[in-house]
Amino acid sequence: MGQILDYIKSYLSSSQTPGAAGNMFWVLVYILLVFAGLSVAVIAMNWLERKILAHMQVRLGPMRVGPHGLMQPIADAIKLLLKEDIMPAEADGLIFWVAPFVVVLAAFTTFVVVPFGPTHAITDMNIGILFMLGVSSLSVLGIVMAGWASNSHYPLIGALRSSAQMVSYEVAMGLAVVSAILMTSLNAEGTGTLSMIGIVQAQLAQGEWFIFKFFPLGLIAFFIFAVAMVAETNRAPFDLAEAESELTAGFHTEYSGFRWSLFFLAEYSAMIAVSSIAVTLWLGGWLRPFPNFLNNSTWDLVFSLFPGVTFLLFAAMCFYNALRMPKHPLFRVQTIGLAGFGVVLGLIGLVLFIPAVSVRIQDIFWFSAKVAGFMYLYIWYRGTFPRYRFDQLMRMGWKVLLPMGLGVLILTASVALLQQKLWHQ
Amino acid sequence: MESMLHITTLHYLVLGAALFLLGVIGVLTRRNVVIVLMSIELILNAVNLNLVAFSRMWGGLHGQVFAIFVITDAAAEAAVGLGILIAFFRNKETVNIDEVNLLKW
Amino acid sequence: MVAKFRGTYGSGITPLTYAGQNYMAVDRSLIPEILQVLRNEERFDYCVDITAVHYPKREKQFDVVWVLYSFARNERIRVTTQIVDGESLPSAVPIWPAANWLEREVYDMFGIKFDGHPDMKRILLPEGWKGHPLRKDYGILQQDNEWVQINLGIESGQ
Amino acid sequence: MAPVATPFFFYLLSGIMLIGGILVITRKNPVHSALALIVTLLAQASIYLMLYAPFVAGVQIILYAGGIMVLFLFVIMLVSIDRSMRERQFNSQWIPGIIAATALGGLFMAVFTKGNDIFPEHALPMVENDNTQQIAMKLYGQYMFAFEIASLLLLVAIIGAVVMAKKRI
Amino acid sequence: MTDQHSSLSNLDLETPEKPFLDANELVINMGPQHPATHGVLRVILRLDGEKVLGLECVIGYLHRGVEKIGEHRTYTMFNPYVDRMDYVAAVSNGLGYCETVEKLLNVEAPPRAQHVRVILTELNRIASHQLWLGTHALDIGAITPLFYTFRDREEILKIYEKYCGARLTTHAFRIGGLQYETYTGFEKEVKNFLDFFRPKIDEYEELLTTNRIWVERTKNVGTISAQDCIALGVTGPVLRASGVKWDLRKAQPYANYKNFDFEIPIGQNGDTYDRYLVRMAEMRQSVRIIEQAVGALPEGPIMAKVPKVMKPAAGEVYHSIEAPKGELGYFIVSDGSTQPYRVRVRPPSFVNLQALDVMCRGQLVADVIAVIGTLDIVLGEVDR
Repeated sequence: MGQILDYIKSYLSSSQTPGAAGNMFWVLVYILLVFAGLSVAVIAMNWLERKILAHMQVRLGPMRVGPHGLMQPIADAIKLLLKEDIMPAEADGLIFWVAPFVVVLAAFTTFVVVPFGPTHAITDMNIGILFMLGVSSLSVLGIVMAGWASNSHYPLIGALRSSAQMVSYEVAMGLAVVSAILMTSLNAEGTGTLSMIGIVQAQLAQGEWFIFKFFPLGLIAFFIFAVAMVAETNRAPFDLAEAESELTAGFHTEYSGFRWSLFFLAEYSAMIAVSSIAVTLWLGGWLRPFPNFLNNSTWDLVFSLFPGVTFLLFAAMCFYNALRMPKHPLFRVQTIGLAGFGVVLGLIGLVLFIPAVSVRIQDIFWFSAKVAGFMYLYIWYRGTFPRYRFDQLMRMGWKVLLPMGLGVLILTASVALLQQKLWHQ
Repeated sequence: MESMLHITTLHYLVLGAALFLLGVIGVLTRRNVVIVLMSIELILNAVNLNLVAFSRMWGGLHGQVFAIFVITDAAAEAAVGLGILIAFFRNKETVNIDEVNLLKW
Repeated sequence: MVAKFRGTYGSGITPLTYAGQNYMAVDRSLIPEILQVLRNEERFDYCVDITAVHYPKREKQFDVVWVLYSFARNERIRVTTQIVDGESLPSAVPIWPAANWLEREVYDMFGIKFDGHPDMKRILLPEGWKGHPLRKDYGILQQDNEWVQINLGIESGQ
Repeated sequence: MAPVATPFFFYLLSGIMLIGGILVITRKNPVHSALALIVTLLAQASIYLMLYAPFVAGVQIILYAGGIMVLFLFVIMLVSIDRSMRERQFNSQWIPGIIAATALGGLFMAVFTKGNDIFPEHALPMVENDNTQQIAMKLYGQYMFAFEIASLLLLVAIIGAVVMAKKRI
Repeated sequence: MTDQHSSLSNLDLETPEKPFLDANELVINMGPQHPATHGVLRVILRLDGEKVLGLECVIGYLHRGVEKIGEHRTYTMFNPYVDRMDYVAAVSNGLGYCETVEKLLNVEAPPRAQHVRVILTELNRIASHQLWLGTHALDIGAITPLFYTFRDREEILKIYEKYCGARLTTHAFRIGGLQYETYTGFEKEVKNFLDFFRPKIDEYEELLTTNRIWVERTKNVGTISAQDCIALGVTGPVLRASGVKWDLRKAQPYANYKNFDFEIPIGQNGDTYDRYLVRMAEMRQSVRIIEQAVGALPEGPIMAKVPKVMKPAAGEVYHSIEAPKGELGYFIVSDGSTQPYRVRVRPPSFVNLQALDVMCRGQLVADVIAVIGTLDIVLGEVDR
């Protein structure tokens, strides 16, 4: 017993990720934590997307289930789980059955290497970013399987479209990623890294986020990635695969109930995953703003207050809205519920003020905040942009983003070489 | 039993040989061009496995570099092979390898 | 203009006026030529509408009406002709492509055939429907019950 | 990362690979074959990880499973497979084929049983941590010329594939 | 208007014979249950890959025999039926019908009625264009404009509801004028609406006009030349977007449109983008007309002297108005009885839909959806 406890405790003093330290217990804990956090994030994202989009479109969005529709995603989840799972008679049973799991697995597995903090990752792989791109590209297979197994025209066309789109944009995405990786090699040894944690540490060491590196080269690479990642996840304005005016729902037209919800889960996890890549590569990952510039203890204290303050703000919003609730007896439950939610958020905020907690949590907070910014962008795109046509999409991928990516790569390499030359002189 | 539990290079080589054989059988017996092409991929993978196993054995990286070249080659082969397949299918409306018996169609 | 036509074609053309609107009744035999002339020489380049009226008591049961408009003259003209049941008319599609669906609708609703139409079939009613509903002898509650029963699998569509 | 239970994973993965390989060459439906091949390739990627070749494993996943196999699936869906699925599955020379393959298998067995001793028992130590960097050094140093030729080959393949598959140029 | 009848342009109406079996040509059925066909339109597409070689529309799923019903109702009784044809522009339908019967009876609505008619019809044009804009943008993938336009269309419907109790199929006009006097505050509410609405048009335009994706999706899509438009009888904004400055409100003024000052917006290329711009400009012009009409609303009776039992003298009349979708014509034959002997409706959507084939040839499948949207058809009117 004591041995096991020692085994568990031994990791706490380590400065590595549990995977790298080889501590299986903590690997398990981290996997559970990441997946639980991911599920919560998807649920929150579901609610936020509907709410934000609704407010962009001058409507209210979900309002009935719980105060301000807060329970709506849970109600939806229950509905989806209880729904009949229909399989078309002519479908290819096994593949139809497996496809959603492939997509979900591909989307979830990428999180193995996502660095929420210098030690907050399940593991740190030498080929981190390569692994992430590779595994996320596997979801194409699930999509093609789903479209083909449905044995129906619209899913098949949707699947072909989305896989062609994903494969095409992967190229531009890869080029943008490579130009960011090139920047990691700008150190004394001259060797870069593919490890996700290593990339962020390189940004810390070089004192700037890669988005500002070699301005505007880093920015252009980031822009290419930001466009390609929307296309990768099949979201508006690149949601041709799910263009409801043309193809009803694309590759998951024939799916229902639980299996459909898996596609939904995978889509949102994939969005979070690619946003994590973007944050890691260009926006300094878990680093707080100005880690080198404002680095005395006062600023450390100020920035460590951010997580708690954010949650207190959320709590204040809840209380304010609870006060604004109609004073009718019918609304009493809703008002109490909203206030209760506010209390929970406030308590979380207060807990986050404890120094021991905030030190451990603030990396995760900054990372999540940056990812949340991308999530908002996703919703914003959806509210603003019409849909591209397929040939325009392909033209954009191959004739605009790819040459741009190549150009940025070559320029970055030249500038880096020049700098290296100067360095050694 | 001891040798079974201790994984040596030979284990990998046997696995590679088995894969290679499967690929050869597929190439020689199947009628569908697509499956023949996939069998060729199996063969290439068997070779890759050997290369990486040897690389591990000698502690160098030459084998791995070679495996990367083989993968590149496989990509080129797949692209051209499937291109030919599409052209063939468009003209003959079949993917049957027995009918690929004319140099000109 | 109508006077000029009268000079050329004689008694085949009768100019008429009702409620300030001019139209002309044209003999069936003159129709192909008149339409052609109206399009090419009088520049009635826009075929607004083609329709028909059924007079079951008359010997020549149908009035077919072409409503034409000239952009150049900002003028409308109506050409009507009388035909007997079963008689066909030359199609106006080569003259005005717009006549395509309009003639199909006339065929659908009245059973008047147009010769030379590229695709003379029913347009609003389904293929295989019996009867032409806008004829006066087709009752308002009448329908092709047989078709409904075969194709929709219900007793009646009403 | 220290390898855990190597024999177990080796046998598991090689079992998956062999079953996948058998499915590839026996399935009637090319889509099933392709999916079996993908499983095989992914298992092989894991074996690469066991052999301390993470970069090759990553390339295997991203290129083979994510790229080449998607291409295969695409083509299978473009050409209609209904007819070929109803037809005979083995070609006219399958008996000589099987015999040749068996002979090759015999040869392999002979070589491995005879040459068992030339392979050293224990693998040499190898550092995993900078595998990618080392491969990069090799690829852009010693094998620079081969690398350039490979890229030329890819270019030729792209043009060839486009010329072949395009209806009218 | 240059000389258009020297040649019929390059319209080939016959489907060309297929030279030989091409493995890549496929026939796809779209509709009648399809989210982008705006009702129950069924389109059979002949495709080469994603390129449209030709298409055929199958219509009639919503056929209710309005013309037959008209022969069995009195002139007054038939009035509400016409609202059910183009249900998003019910007021325009009513106006056309009432004016035609008034022509038959040889009466004219009093000036105040005319003014109110113009106000309501132009409001209806705005509402119709708003609905078009929302659904068209939705087809192309922009969701947000739909909600914006519906929010603003609501204000128009509120005015209708207050005026005649109905929101959609209003039956606002009677033969000879109006049944209801305007409610108190009508003018003020209409004026308020105009002030509210003017910035809203800018809001729609901000979302779409310079939106790159929107421009790419609509520019050079579904192009149709003026010549083809005229040959195919296409009217309304589609014709105007092709560069023909023709609007029945100006060409043959009805109601009292000749008293109002407005312009006919036209486009140059006849593509989907131009049609979008033309309709946006038309909304602005409608605002202008309403402004003038509300500002100079004359006092006086709202109903002309029409007999309780209408028995127009035997004869036939064709009258058409500029509905939001194009020329809406009524051809009514009277035999001197209380019921019309024959009512023929010349529906703009029906004739415009004919042009779909010409507009879609050589485009991609995704463009077919954009073109169906830009034609602005209402199946209730196509099928009647």
